[in-house]
Amino acid sequence: MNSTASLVENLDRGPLSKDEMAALVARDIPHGSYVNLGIGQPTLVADHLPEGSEVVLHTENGMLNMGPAATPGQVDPDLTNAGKIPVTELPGAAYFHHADSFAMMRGGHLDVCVLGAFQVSAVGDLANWHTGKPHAIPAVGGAMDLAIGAKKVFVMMTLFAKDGAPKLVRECSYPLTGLGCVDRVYTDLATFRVGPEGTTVLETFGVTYDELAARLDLDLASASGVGQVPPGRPS
Amino acid sequence: MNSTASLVENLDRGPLSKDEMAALVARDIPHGSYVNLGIGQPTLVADHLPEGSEVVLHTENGMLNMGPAATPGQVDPDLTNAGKIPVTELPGAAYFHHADSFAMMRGGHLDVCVLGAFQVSAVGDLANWHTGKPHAIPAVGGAMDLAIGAKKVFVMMTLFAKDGAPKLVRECSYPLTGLGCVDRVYTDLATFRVGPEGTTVLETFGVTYDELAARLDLDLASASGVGQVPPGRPS
Amino acid sequence: MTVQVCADADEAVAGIRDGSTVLVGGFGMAGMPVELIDALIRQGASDLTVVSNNAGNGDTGLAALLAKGRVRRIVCSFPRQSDSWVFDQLYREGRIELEVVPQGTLAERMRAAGAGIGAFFSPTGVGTPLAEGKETREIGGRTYVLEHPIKGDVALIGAHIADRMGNLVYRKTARNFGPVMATAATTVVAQVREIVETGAIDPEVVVTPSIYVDRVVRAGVAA
Amino acid sequence: MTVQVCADADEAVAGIRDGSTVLVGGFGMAGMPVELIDALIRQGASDLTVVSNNAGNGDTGLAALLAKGRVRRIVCSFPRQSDSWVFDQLYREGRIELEVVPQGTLAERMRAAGAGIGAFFSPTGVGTPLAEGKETREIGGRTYVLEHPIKGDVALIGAHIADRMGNLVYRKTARNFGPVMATAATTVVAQVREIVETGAIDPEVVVTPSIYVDRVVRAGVAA
Repeated sequence: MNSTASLVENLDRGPLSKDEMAALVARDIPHGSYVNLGIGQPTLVADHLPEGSEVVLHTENGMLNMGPAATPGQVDPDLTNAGKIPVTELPGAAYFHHADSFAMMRGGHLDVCVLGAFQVSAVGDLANWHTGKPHAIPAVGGAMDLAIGAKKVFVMMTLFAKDGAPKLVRECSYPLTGLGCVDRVYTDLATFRVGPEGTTVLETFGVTYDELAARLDLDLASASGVGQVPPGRPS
Repeated sequence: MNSTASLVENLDRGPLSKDEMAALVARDIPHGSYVNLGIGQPTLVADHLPEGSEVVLHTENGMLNMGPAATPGQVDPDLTNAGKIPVTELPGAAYFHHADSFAMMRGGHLDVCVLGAFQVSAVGDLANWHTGKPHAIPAVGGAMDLAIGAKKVFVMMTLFAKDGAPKLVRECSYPLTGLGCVDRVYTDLATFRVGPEGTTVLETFGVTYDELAARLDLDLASASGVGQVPPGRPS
Repeated sequence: MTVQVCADADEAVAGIRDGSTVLVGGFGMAGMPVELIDALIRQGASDLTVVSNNAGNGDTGLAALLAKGRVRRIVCSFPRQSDSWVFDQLYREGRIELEVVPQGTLAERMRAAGAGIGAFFSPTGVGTPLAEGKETREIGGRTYVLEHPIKGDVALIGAHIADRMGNLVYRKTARNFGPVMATAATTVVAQVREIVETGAIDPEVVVTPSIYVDRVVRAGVAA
Repeated sequence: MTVQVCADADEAVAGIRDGSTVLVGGFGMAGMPVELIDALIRQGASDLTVVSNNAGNGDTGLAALLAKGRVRRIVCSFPRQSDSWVFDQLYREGRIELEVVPQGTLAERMRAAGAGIGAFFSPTGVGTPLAEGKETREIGGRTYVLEHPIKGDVALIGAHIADRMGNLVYRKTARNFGPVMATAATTVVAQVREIVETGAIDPEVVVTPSIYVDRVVRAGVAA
C-alpha cells in the first residue's frame, strides 16, 4: 500500500489465476478492516485472508461479520449474502436493515470494497453494471452505492476482454457506475493505482512494464524505480 | 371530533381547571391512538384517558408505550420522559434512538400531539418556544418537530395571559414554532377548531359565544347551530 | 391505531385498490411475504406499481403477479436475474414500465418517505445514466444528486414474530427491506411466523414498533 | 478497524485536539458519558465545538467543561434549563457561541453525516426564526428547509454493554443520541457499564455495530 514503493516486474509468474489475483487483494487489505466483497470473483478474496486478519465482512443485505458460505447442513433461508447464497455468521456479528446497511456504506464507514468491472478508466471511473447494449435490461443492485461508499475501492478483473480489448482505458465507453471511485486495479497481468494523478503500474506478472505499456492505450507511469524478478526464480 | 357538531355553551361550568381541560383533550383522542404529550400541562392528559383507551404514548427521547411516572421505588435513571422525569414502561413498549424517534414524528406517524402554547393564530400558527424577549436564551427542544409532525396537533392553554391579552390571536407576535400546524385549541373558557378556514368555537365554558367573541380580536365562527347548557344544570 | 390480527392472508390484503403503489419486502426469498403476494393475486387489484428489490423469480410470488398483468410499473434495483423470465418477457414486449434505482437509494428514498424528508442529496449514481435529468449540486467539494421519497399505499412485508400490538422482530438477513418499508406506506401488512402476547417481546429488541403496523397475519409456517 | 479497549477514561479521550467538534451523547443524565467528559476536562483540549442536546446542568460534566472556558461554540436544542447557570452566564457575557437546532433536526443532521447524505429538505422549522437565511423549497405542496450534516471529529457516548469487538447495546431511553452520534464522528468513544466477550451479544439486538466504534472503556459503575 506504500505509494512510494518501486515497480516490481514478476517475470517468473503470470498471467495470474483468479485465485492468485484474490490473494493479491487479500494481501493489501489492512488488519482489522471492514470489507465488502462484491458478488462473483471478489468473494474469492475471503479464502485468502490470513488467519488472524480480523477482517470483518459486510454484506449489503444487512450484516456485519458474515462467515463463510453455509455447508449443506448449515443452510438457513433467512441468512444469505448479497448474491443470495446461504452463508454463516461469526461471533460478533450484527444484523441491520437495508437503509442502515447502505447508510453504513454511503457514509464511508467501510474500509475496503472489492468489485469486479467491465472497464476502469485511468482516473478511476468505474463501469461494472451495464454493457450498454441497447436491448439489455438494466440492473444495478448495490453496485453504485458500493462504488462511491467505501474508503478504498479495489477492482479485480482480467486486463483484457475476451475480444482482446483492454479493460483499463482512457475513458469508459460502457455506462458508468461511479466517477473517480476506484483506487486499485488487480488484474491477471498487473496491478495499478488509479486516480486523479492517472495510472501507475505497481507490479506486473509475466510481462514487463514496457510490454504492458505497448498493449494499453494509456499514459502510464511506473511506481518510482523498477525492480525485476526474473523468470525462473523460485516463487 | 365531528366538525358538523353544534356549538355548546356550557354556562353551568367554567372557567375550567387544568385537569378539566386535560379531560376534554382526553375525550377527543380516538381509541388506540399513538400520542405525544408535551412537557408540562399536556402530561395531565394521561390521567384522564379512559380505561381501555388503548392509547399508546410516545416520548421523543426514544420510546413508545410509556407508562405513568415512576413511584420512588420504580425510579430507573435510564428511563425518563422528554421532561427528564422518571417514568415506567408498559407491556408492548419499544425503544429506539433519537433519529428514529423524530423520523416517526416528522413522518406523520403519530395520531395526536398535545402541546402548550404562548399564542395560537386563527389559522393554526403556533408560538410556544420563545417569548421573543431580546435577552432570553433561545431553547426549542422538540417543539418544532412535534408541531409539524403529528396528524393532529391539539393545544392546551389558558385563553388569556396573566396580563389579560388573548393568546388566540389574528397573527402571532411571538416567534413561531410552526406554520398552520394546530388543529384544536383547548382553553379554560372555550375550545376551538383552527386552520385554513379560520377559527370556529366548538364549546364555551362559563361564557356565552357572544361574550367570548367580544373579548377576542378575531373573526370567529360558531359551530353550526348553538346549543346552550344553562347555569345550574347538574354536570 | 390498533393493529388488526387477521385470520388469513386474504383478510390481510383486503381492500387494496387498483392503481396502488405496493412496497414488497424481501431480498431473494429472505423476508419475502410469499403468502401475502399469493393473496394479492387472488384479491385482484391491478394497475399496480410495485416497489421491490427484484422483479420476481421463477413463476411464483411476484413473478406470478406480473404474469397476470397486474403490474403496470416496477421500481427496483435488480430486475434481471437468471430466473426473471416473466419480467424479462413483459419488459421486452413493452408491457411493463421499469425504474431502476440503486439499491441504497431505493432504501433511502423509502426511509425519507417514512421520516418526512422532502428530498435528499445523495452521492450515489452521480455521473451515471441513473442520475440523468436529476438535479445535482456540489456540497463541500463533492457532487450530489437530488433524490425524492418513495411512498407506498401498501407495504407487504415478512417478519419473524409479531406481538398482538403489532411490534415486529425479524430474523438474520431476512430483516432487509421490511423495517424501512414499514415506515413508508399508508397501510402496512406483515406476515409473521408467530404471533405472541403483548409484552412477550423485549422492548429493547423490537425492530419495527407497533405504530408502523396495521395488519398482521400468521403465515409461511408448515401446518 | 479493530476497537481499542481502554484501561481508563483518560486513555479513551487521549489525543482529542484543540478546535475539535465533539458530539456528546445523553438526554438529561440518561446516556450521558460522565466519566468521558471528566476525562476530557483533565485532557485539556480547548476551543471545542460541542454538539449535545443540552448545554450542561449544575456544575459537573458538560457544565464543568464549559466553566473551564474550553468550549467556543455549542450546538444544541435546549440550552436553557433550571440549572444551566454556567452556560447562561457564559452566553450572556458573550463568551460562548450558540446554535439552537430543533431536536429532531439535530438528530437527523448527524444521521445525514453518518449516512453520506449531502443535505436534506426538512419540514421542521419552516417559517420560524430557526429557518431564517436557509434555503427553502416547495415539494409536493409542502414547504421544506434545507439542512446540512453535522459531523464530529469525536463522539463521546454512553452505552450499556460492549463486546470486545465494539458492538454496543443501550438500555431503555438512555439509547437516545448515542447510536446516531456513533455514526457521525471520525473517532467514537463509548463508555459502557460492562465489556463482554465477542459473541456474548446476540447479533439481532446489537444497536451500534462494531464498525462505528473506535474505543470502549468500562466506567460509570460503582467499584
